[in-house]
Amino acid sequence: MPDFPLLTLGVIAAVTLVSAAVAFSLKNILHCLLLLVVSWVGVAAFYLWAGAEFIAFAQVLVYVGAISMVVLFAVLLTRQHQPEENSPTRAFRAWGALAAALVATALCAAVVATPLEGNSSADAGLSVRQIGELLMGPHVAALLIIGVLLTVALLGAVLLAAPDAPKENFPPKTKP
Amino acid sequence: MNSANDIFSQPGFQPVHDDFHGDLLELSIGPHHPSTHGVFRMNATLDGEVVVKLKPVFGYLHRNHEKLAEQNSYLASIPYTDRLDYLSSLTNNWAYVHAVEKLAGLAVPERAEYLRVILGELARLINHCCLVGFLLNDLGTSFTPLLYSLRERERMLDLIEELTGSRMMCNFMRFGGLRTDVSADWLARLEHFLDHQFARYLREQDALLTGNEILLARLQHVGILSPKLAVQAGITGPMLRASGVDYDIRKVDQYGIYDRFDFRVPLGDHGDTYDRYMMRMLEMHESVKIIKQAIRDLPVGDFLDPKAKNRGLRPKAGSCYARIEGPKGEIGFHLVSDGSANPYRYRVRPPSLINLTVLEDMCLGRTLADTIVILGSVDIVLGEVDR
Amino acid sequence: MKPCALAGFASEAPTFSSLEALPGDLSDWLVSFLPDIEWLRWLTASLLAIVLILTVFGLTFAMLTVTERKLLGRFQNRYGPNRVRVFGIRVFGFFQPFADAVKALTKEDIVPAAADKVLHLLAPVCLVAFSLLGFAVLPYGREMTLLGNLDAALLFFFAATSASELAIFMAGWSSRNKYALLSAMRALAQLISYELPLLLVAVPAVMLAGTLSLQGIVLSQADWLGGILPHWNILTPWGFAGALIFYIAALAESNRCPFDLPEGESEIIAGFLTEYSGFKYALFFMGEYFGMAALAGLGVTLFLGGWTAPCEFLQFIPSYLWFYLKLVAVVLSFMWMRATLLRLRMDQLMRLSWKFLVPLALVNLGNAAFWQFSSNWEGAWLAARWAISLAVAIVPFLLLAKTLTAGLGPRQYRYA
Amino acid sequence: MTPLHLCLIFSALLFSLGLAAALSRSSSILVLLGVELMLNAANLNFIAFWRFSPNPEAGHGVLFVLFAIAVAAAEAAVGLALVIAVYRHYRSSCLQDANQLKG
Repeated sequence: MPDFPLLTLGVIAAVTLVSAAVAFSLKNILHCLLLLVVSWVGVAAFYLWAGAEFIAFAQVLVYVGAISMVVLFAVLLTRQHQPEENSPTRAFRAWGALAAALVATALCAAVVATPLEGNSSADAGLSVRQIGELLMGPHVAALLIIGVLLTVALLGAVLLAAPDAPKENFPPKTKP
Repeated sequence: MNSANDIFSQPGFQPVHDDFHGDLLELSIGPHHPSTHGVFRMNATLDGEVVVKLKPVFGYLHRNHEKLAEQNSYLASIPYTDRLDYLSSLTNNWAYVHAVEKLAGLAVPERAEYLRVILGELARLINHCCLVGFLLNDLGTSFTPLLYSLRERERMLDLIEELTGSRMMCNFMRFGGLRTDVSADWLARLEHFLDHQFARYLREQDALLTGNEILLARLQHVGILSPKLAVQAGITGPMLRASGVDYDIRKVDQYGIYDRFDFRVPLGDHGDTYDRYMMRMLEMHESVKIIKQAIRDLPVGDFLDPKAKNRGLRPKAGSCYARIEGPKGEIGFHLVSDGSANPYRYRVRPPSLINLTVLEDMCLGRTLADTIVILGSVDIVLGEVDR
Repeated sequence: MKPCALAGFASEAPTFSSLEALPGDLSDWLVSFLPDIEWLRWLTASLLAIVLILTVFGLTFAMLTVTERKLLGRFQNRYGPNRVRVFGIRVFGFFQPFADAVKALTKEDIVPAAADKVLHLLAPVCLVAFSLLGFAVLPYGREMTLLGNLDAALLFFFAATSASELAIFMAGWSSRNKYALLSAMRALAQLISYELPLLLVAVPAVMLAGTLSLQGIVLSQADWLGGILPHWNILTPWGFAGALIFYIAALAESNRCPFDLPEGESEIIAGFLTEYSGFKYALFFMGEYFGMAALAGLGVTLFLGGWTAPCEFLQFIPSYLWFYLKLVAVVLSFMWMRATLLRLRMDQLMRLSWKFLVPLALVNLGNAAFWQFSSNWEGAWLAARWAISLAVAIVPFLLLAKTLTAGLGPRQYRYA
Repeated sequence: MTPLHLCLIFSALLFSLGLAAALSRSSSILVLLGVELMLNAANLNFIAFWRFSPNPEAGHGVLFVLFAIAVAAAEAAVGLALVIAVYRHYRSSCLQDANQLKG
């Protein structure tokens, strides 16, 4: 009888990796993004598999519900169709892919070479209440810092994306 | 760069570049858009959703009206005038017969004048009902106020159908009077309708919609038309009065017997869409008053001057321009006669077309949604714009 | 995840009427015919539950479409659809949805030549799928949830439904139509704006129940004062304010009037639906109704006491019926809104969310915290508790409403 | 190989994919998405280690991922704001075009 949890992991990993790989080889940036959403959902499925429900839903909420929307806005607000003169060459892309492949090999080799004792028997699971208590207890400082960070990031983003100067005499009036 | 967001590489999607605004989107609104009130098109250039350029395009409904009239006898043109502003054919008839009567020097019997006032104001009620309903529909009310307005319009159309035989293309006015007489029963029913059903409609409309916050937010300070521009562009009718210019041809010319009635002309202070909406609402109240006075004072007599010659009318050579206050503004006819049975030159001054010319000035800097509402508040009928 | 379905609950609620346990009993009975393999029985029971929910809500969807049309008709002083008859029987036109389905299925499916065909096809499917996901965690009745008593059910719900606007964006973008593109932009902006108040306003309910589990939130409201006055959240000041905010945000989230900007038919034709026809269009319709029903169900759970009966002596009516009744009532009120209100403009929509609903939701959070803090106040203090809480709910509302409608108001007109 | 090994290889591959995107694509948005994917891969590691750790009740991995997701959201917001600001300046979202420190 096949090992169900490992089979599930394999399926999740395959979906995540394939969608990410295809995403980054597509031309159309919208398709890239939508495939990446699939990949993000795959990561969330992994979290579920690992028993971290809360994190899985937070991942979907933040990545699918928020980040993808922001990216879509960025895509719509910038024109993606550009003249070709500055586009990177094939060699540039090949070098990038090669470097990534090297990193992948090194990482995988390191992982395989390391003896790891996984405590796979434990029925891991952290209830939401436990997470809440941890957040409000030992990790409250980090929580506050994250709160400040998010606020600052929001303000920074607004300032950065705002037009340089208020457009004067807008809207332009035609002479009556 | 290879990652082409290729929606913009489609021919129609090439954004217009403009140093001031950056990338703009050209959008053709109409002629089959649900809210252009007919086959009317606007070429809008949008920055996001804000209109930076708007070009009205008309002519899709051009029917050669003026040239046709020059090939016809004077009488034969009356049915064609029905098709100008097909929501209020009675005032079109009136304006045309008014012009011909002026050209040929015909007299109109007292009773006919009163009946013309009643029918003209009824046409105004029908028109304003429609306008208010369609304007609110443009605001996205999923038809509710429109259907309430149309219910009242249906009742008025029933009355008109009974009298003239046709609901919209009435063909009822004649040189020197009307085609038929009006029965006392009909008048009583009209009065009953005004006193009960229509009064209730106006009350409901005021209570339910006029103070609605969303309505206020959508209409107030939107599409402002300055009095100066309004006068310069030749705007007439409720749209001009919404900008605060006191100009009502019923008061200025006092054509017909309008000097005998007690009515007021509402004026707006802001010239925005809300004022234009309210002008129509308030004018409906005044029209009801006029109709009631006319019914009360209606004299007995001829409905058509027996001496008036409708068929084969040959006015003396000359020209004239006559106008009346239509529901949409000044509707005028310029007629030139060379003494023959056909007008030598026949020209309509349509209020819709001229009111439409300031559309871009009102829409610039507003969003697409506002543009639709502003167009709705101008009150156009394409039959009249294109002729 | 704990496998959990309708099966086996019959024995857990022995004190209630047999009607209450009927779905569980039925499921147990059906499953008992299967061989005694645990996962097979679990799978079958789960599938049965899913089929039951889909059938009930599928039929509800069908009936809601015709109900909406008939209700709109009545609101607008006309009859609405009343022509369809099957075998000569005409139940006030309530066979209309079946005729609609036949029509939608047989209609030509038009795909624009320039469209992104894959996304154009995927968009309606995604929408329906995402909006159905929300049903997995709603507590339909006592001990009745598809995914069991999920610990982070509320989070799951928001995670699942937040994706639905992505589907609308896909539809708008893939149609290669400028109106659809505008509508996609609007949909995105609207979602980002209204997700926040919706989430914020759900937090107090979570805070007072002390759990993210929707079943837990319902249970925290399952009590009566003197047997008649339920402990529903809506009957507290913060709960009432929260329910109002939730209602507005839910209208916006499900693209219903007065927030139906992405499909504002008088401005941008039909928005993202412009290039859709036939069955895909029907799927969008279905997705919209499912989303609406799911949000209404969440609102019922958070504020209207979920499946609990309004009075103690009314408990003989099964809990799932109560849930269903409340849900339908909320959905019908959505329809009423549609017949009544005008559509907002995009900037006004944003302003309403960021300058009105979000601050109010934050204040409401504080209000709920106060309510929890003062839960043991007695006598005169109890009156003070109500007074303070009401003031905290009402005063910011009035102040913000004033700034929101500044410069607007009925006018006096002069006459020449 | 234990399941933990598999999880780590999964995350290593995901990380490399993100890296490949960040290195070889020129659209700034895609580069940003690549970085996001790398962050996700790191989160994956945390969860994997948490899952197979001797005492998952401590929940450090979960909390770390929670914070990382929040930081990722902040990163995305600021990053995309930067993309838009750069686009405004250079009329291009291609990284090779934005090659001056001074506009």
